[in-house]
Amino acid sequence: MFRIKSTAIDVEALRAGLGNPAAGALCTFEGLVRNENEGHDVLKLEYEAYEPLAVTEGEQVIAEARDRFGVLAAVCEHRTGLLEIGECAVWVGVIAPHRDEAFRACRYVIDEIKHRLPIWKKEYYANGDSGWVNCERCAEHGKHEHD
Amino acid sequence: MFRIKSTAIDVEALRAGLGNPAAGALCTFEGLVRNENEGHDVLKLEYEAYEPLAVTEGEQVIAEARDRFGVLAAVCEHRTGLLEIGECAVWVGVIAPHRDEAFRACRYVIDEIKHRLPIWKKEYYANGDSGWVNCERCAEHGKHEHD
Amino acid sequence: MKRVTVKYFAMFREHAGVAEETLQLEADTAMDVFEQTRPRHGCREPLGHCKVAINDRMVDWSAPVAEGDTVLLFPPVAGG
Amino acid sequence: MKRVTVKYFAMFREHAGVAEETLQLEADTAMDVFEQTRPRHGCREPLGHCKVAINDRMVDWSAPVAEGDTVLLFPPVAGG
Repeated sequence: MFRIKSTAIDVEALRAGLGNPAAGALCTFEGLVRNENEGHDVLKLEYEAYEPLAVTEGEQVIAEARDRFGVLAAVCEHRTGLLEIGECAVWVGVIAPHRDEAFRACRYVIDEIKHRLPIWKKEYYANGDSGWVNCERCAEHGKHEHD
Repeated sequence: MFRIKSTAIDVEALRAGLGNPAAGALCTFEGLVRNENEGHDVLKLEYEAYEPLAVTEGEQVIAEARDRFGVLAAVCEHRTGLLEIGECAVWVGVIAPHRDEAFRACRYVIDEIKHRLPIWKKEYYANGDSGWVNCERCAEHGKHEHD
Repeated sequence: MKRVTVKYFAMFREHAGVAEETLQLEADTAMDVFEQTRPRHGCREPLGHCKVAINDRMVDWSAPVAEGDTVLLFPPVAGG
Repeated sequence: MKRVTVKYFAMFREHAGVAEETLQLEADTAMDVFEQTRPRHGCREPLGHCKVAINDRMVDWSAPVAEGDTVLLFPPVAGG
């Protein structure tokens, strides 16, 4: 299950939804808004998604994780809109009989989500500037495009 | 911080305790009691720990994780006593600026906890038998010692 | 010439000043649309860092563009 | 002969029927204590799968045992 949310991600509800008597391992990942990026003091973040394709591609990533690692369930929610420092921007949870598959599938989901989904992130800095964040795999070619 | 608990692990409180404005990633692992092990239907589990050394060694593992991966914080709690299917037997949470360190440190903590701490697990089966579970690294040499 | 609707996202939209526009383009492929609209989206990244969809389906840059298609130009993504 | 207190855990304790006992042993090392108490703890595993502590400190099997020491014999661990 993959979902885009414009309101706060309910981590406890997501975790509760992953109950399964065959599950011996739950691995979760939360992407949090932090107060610094590449030397800049960050005040808040804004996420923009093209929801129709983000959901299609997100569901595809979840299906791949289930197929490749044989996990019992995988869930991901991603925020849009303005987020404050400390807020949860993305949550991934995976249950499996054993921990190795749970860890690997969880890592797979967040890596693919970050690189494949049409989602963009704008940082607002303490000095009044703002800038779109480039993808990790592009980081060696271009840095922030400041407005 | 490592702790042995004889009552339910409060996952939400542990997660709330890991708030840090510099954290961009939170990786958690939960070991859950599952209803099956090596073909046996499991009804419940009993964990026994030798607490003085489990705590010393657990704190050591946490310190190693912080040193090796440079994470902001790592926390682990491990249960003792009787646990029902679905209950949390062990919880690990790691915060870091970026996800790679968070995942690797979380995995390191649970792997080391499982192999180094004086903690033992007894399974109670649907057929009335019970048996101590051997460590994973010993699994090729001996299976359950049924009473 | 083909009539193509182009949608811009994130930094592309901010540069273009519009979220979408319908253009007459001499374009056979998605890549042609991207290159011919560079002054609009202002991309300074290599093409390979960006993504493209036609009519809400992710496609390769070599995908053909037909009269009336909607081409979505995605700058480098950065979710999570 | 040395007076040594031996503590058994988990399956070792169940096999011995006691959690600890004080024994007179001809033992120089932790390994000697383990081997001489095999009939008590009943271990069928290779030594390397088990762990040992002396006076609440984890030690190697070659660690020396002194008069009055408490030796803790840990069967293969299985936390988590």
